[in-house]
Amino acid sequence: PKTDFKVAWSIYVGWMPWGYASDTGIVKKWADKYGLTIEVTQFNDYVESINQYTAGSYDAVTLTNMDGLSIPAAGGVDTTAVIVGDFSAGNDAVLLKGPGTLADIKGRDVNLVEFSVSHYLLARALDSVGMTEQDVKVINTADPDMVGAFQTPDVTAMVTWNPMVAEIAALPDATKVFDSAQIPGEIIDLMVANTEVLADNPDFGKALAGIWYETATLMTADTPEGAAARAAMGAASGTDQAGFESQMAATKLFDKPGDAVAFTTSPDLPKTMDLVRGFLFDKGLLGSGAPSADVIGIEMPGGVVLGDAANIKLRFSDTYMKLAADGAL
Amino acid sequence: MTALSIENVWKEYGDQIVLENLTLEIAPRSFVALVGPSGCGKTTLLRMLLGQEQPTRGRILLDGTPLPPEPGPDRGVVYQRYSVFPHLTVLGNVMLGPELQANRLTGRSFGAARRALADQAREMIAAVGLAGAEAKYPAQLSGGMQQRLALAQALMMKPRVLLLDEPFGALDPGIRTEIHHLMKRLWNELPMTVVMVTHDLREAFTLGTRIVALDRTRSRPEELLRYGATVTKDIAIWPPRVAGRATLYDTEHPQAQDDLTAFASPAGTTRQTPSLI
Amino acid sequence: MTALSIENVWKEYGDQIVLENLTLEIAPRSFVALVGPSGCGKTTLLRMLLGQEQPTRGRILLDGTPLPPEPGPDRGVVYQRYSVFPHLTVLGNVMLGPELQANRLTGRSFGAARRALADQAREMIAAVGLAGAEAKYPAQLSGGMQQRLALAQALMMKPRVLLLDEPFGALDPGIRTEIHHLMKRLWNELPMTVVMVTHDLREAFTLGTRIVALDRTRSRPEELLRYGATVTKDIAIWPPRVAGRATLYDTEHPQAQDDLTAFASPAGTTRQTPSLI
Amino acid sequence: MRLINQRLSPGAGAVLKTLPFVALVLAYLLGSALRLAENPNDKLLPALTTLADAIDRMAFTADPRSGAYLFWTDTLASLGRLAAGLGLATLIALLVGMAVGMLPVLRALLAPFIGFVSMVPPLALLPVLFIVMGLGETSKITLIVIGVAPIMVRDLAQKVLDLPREQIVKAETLSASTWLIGLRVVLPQVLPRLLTALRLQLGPAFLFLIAAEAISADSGLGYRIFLVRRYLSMDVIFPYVAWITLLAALADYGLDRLRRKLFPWSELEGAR
Amino acid sequence: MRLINQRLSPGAGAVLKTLPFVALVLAYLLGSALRLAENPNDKLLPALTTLADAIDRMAFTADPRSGAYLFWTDTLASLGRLAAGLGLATLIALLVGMAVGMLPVLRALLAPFIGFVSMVPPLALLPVLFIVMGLGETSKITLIVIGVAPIMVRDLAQKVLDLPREQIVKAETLSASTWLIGLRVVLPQVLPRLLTALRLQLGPAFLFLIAAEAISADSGLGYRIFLVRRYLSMDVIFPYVAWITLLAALADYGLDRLRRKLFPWSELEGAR
Ligand SMILES: Nc1ncnc2c1ncn2[C@@H]1O[C@H](COP(=O)(O)OP(=O)(O)OP(=O)(O)O)[C@@H](O)[C@H]1O
Ligand SMILES: Nc1ncnc2c1ncn2[C@@H]1O[C@H](COP(=O)(O)OP(=O)(O)OP(=O)(O)O)[C@@H](O)[C@H]1O
Ligand SMILES: [Mg+2]
Ligand SMILES: [Mg+2]
Repeated sequence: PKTDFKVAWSIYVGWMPWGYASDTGIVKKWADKYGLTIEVTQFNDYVESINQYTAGSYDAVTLTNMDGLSIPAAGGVDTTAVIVGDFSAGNDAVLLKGPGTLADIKGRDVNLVEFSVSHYLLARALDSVGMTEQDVKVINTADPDMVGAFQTPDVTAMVTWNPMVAEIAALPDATKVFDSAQIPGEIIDLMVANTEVLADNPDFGKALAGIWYETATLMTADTPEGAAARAAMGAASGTDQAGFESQMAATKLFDKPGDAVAFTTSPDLPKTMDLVRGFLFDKGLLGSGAPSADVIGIEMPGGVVLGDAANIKLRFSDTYMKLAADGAL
Repeated sequence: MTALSIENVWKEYGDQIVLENLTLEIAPRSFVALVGPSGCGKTTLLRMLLGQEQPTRGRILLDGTPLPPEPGPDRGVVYQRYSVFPHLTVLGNVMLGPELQANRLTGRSFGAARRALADQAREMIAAVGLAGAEAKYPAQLSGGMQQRLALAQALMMKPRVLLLDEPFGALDPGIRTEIHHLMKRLWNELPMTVVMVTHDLREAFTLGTRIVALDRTRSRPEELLRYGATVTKDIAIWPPRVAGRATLYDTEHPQAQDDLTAFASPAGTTRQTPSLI
Repeated sequence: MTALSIENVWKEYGDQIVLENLTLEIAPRSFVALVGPSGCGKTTLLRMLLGQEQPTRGRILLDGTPLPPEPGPDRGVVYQRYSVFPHLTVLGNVMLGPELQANRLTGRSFGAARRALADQAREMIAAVGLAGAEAKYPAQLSGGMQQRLALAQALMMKPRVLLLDEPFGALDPGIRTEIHHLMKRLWNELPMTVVMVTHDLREAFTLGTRIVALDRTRSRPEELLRYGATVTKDIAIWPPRVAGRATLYDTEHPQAQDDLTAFASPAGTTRQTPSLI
Repeated sequence: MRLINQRLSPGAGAVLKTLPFVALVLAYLLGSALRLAENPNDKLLPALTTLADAIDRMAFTADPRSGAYLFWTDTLASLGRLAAGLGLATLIALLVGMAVGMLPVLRALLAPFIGFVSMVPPLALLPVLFIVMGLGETSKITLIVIGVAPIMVRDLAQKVLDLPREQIVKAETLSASTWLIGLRVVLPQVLPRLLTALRLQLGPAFLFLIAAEAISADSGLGYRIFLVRRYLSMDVIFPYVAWITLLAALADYGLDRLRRKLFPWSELEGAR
Repeated sequence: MRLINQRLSPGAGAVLKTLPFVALVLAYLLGSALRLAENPNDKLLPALTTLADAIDRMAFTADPRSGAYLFWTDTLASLGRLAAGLGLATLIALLVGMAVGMLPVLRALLAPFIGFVSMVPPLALLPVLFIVMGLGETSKITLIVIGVAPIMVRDLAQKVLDLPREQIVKAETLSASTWLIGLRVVLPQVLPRLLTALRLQLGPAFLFLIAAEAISADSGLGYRIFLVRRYLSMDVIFPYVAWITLLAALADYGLDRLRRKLFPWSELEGAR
């Protein structure tokens, strides 16, 4: 069978462990253990990493629950979430220029990466104050330029994620009016793999889980090694240890497999995914001809299925996290 | 009436001395043919007469007044190439000078002024034998026609001095003979002094009233840089040719002559056998 | 010994008939001077002799065999311009032909073969009077030197036919005279037939053994397209000039002649007064 | 006969010409069929019908959200930016290029600086550009101008310098002032080159346009491509890319025709 | 005296030349001081000391994580890609350009297609490219090649076509075959132009390099710029941009010197 696997990851606080694990030999250690080779590739451009995965160039990729549904799943690639790594608890935020509250966003231009989790966050934020997207105007803006963009006069409202949120919040006239801590557990960062590949090679899933939990444990440890790991990840993401730790603070990282299993099997997950697919359907991102949000089936552990059970393309699996929790890797 | 005095002129480019202590008096209405080996400084001298270059030492006077330091409408020029503007038609080229002179802002004439000028230009075009080609662009003309055009363009300004730098060097012999006749006629008819550089002795003798040869007096390689050229021969044509008066040898309707005969009998003979080149 | 037969040749470009029913027998060792007005098809005829163009009708024979349909080493050519390779030195240009002929893969000779060839090339360079300029690039030579180089380059191939398209048209008269003498000597010494296009009748009479004039027989504008040029005059030089033998008028050491005298006395006279151009 | 001497009949030429295009289309169809056989939802190389659907949806069906025909809105937005950017760059190239080419003082002052500026990678300076210019149309147009103007200026200045010195002197003997030389001798002769320089910069200009629209916009060809790239909608991207290529080719052809029409003398042999 | 006739002393020329650069630096310092006075943490126009710190950190301090000197690692990575991409493009331009320029059959077959391909905006095709080529160095190098090769091929083919037909015929009368004409007549004469074409494509090549590195890389000048752009670390971006500019200018100058040195005849008046 297949023994060579390719994993793509992109620069984001919750995914930095993958790069660190690759640099420090943790990946090789786990791959060797199962007799595999795993090539880990870093992407600067998140969307490109998902596209590559969707097109079949990669066996696994890091992405959010929402993008997992709208890109590979909607593109017909049956995808399984192997690891639920973290969820955003403040990493994504709505920011206004000058003082004010969320309600003041009405009528403004909002700069964000269209169709990204920022867009979703905005929709949830507006919902929370009884507005809809009709009340604002969305302007697509590339994520690396958010910090610069916020300082231009014509930008008055913005939705983005870390590290840009931290940079912008530090500017004198920025106000954070809503963040993902207010919708906990809805923006989830995953390591997903091609379902077929995974079914044929369960060892690949095990190796991924092994890598993740070893690295996550290391980086959350309050030890010199842990500090060194955080410093290294900070440097790799273009900041330093302190900057990286502040990003971690806005992230609920599942360093213990048991927590992740609990999260994945909780009844909140189907609710979240229902909200997400509703949003995507509204935006026409589940396929241009999609008659309803039900066209794509989403499977949760325990046989819970949202949408068309005959067309399941996105699966949340607790198999590998459970193995990790049981120390069976 | 436009005498040129070149007084003790030196020209150096950096270390290289090109012209050395050149003195020359050019009488009004002369037609001076300037000959000399390649690189001896003929073009440089012409450039100084034009005002495009300044002498390193010495001075040049036009009717007793020092030359202005840049080219102007009192001195016309025709080069071997690049003398006409490729983006203007024949008529446009000939009208350009007066148009520029009359309209310092737009450089264009309009209405009646333009029509009057166009008539004048057409006359000049006819005078140089280009009638019928008014609407053509230079690139559509043969080399000989282009040089006629350049002459017409320069003559529209009624320059006091006309400077010619090998104007007919690139032309075929037959065409050259024709244009020599034209040149002679124009010089006879218009009140100007002409200085013409040429490599062609025959041409010099056909057209000039006086032939001035430039050359280096020392020519050992190690001396080339340190010694410039100066006047080595200065020959007046005999019998003297005088502007406006026909000489013994200048026929009235030269176009009728056979080319070969024209070749065989140079129109002017000299008092002194030349062995310049 | 290299006779050329042009038999009932027509050449058309699309609708335009350029040459019309041209027939011409060229004897071995002739020096044919081809004259005629601009655009009458002289270059076109030369191109067909070269094999660069094919006749529309009729055929051209070289010693009784039809010409190959593309240029080859048996027919050399010198154009007015672009005849030498700007990226090769004088020596490199002259060696090129034999080098290509001997090395079909690399196009370069090495070692002893190269040295032998270089010696041969140096002799040829000296023969055309370019000794000392071996290491120069064409752009560093004067026009006359470039044409000598082109001749040397062509002659290295020992062509049976040498085709010249206004080779000396762009040269100054003095330089032209010199190169005429060279040409004459080469033609005398080497076993080749020469066809030369020229605009200059004097040149034609100086060099040719025979002068062929092409022209259109009808020249009303509406006829221009439908009727091509053909041979209108065909003059043998008298007294006959024969390759390898000096004639009455051809001096042996022509370089010593004075330029002006050379101009004044055409080297060949004709039985018939020409009024071709 | 030597290969270099071969001549083709017009018919054979026309056939040869189309071969690579046909091959490209066939390769696409084959690749698409293969991938779709494996995964019917594959998005990388959509089937022709999918492409047609996408074109129909983008160009001939009003967007339900805004009521606009997105394809045409995008095209208009992009062409507007492109026209503004290239127009401005052309104007700058003409004024600065002519001034630098003609006037020794300005040349000494600006030529090295412009050479330096033309080497700066504009994409890397985007953040500064955005903050100085704002996120609106200005910054997109400015990016195009910054990206193409320095090269056009150098090109034009060189063209002015290439004019034979004899022409300038001749104009002076015809009593022209510096201004009149510029107006009647230099300007008309550099205009054809300006159009050619513009043609050469069409490709880079489209590149900068796409880059700028990818960064911040709410319409435009580049915006749409980068937006739908988020879900790998190659069925939209391919038609857009083809359309951009066609627009660029048309502009290229049109500018060349325009030059020939406006400046017939520039076509004549030896006029340059 | 007319402005156009003014002549400058070498001293005045040197002073004028540096003025715009001095002005640029002064403007930067002023802008920086103003912004920092308002907000001492402003990152857009960092003070000189901050820039110096950043340079020291990137170029002269080993990265604690990898022990590498990031600035030099980035430079090496980028230059390697650039060299590979440009080298490949040059080779393609030489082979295809010469073949298309010389052989009528190939010209009929490929010239229109290459013209079409050179109009395709490569950035828009990035996703396909990455999927076909994978993400390693190959795709980055390929982007550079796709971006610059078609234009270089056209340029070279045109240069071949511009060779006087007389030269080709002359070579044939010297017994050259098509192959030998290519080897000894065409090749040496297009090589100088190849170097010039390469120089003209330095700017675009850097552009494509930066764009490719922005998508996937773990080192490189463009990678770094895009990485720190999220933090608006202009203290790193400015030195990197200056460095890229300098590298491009040096390459430009070096290639020109190389051409003069290798092909002295191409410098002689009238040799082109
Ligand atoms: N701008 C210049 N800078 C330096 N040297 C120059 C300059 N112009 C001319 N020279 C030198 O001055 C000398 C004379 O040149 P000039 O062009 O006047 O010769 P010429 O007699 O016109 O030659 P030709 O008959 O070939 O036209 C030459 O050695 C030339 O190299
Ligand atoms: N490749 C071609 N296609 C179409 N017409 C051509 C071609 N080559 C030459 N002609 C035409 O054939 C005619 C003869 O041209 P050719 O060059 O042979 O004249 P020529 O006698 O050499 O003139 P010149 O003395 O000016 O060199 C001209 O009318 C020209 O336009
Ligand atoms: Mg001169
Ligand atoms: Mg001809």
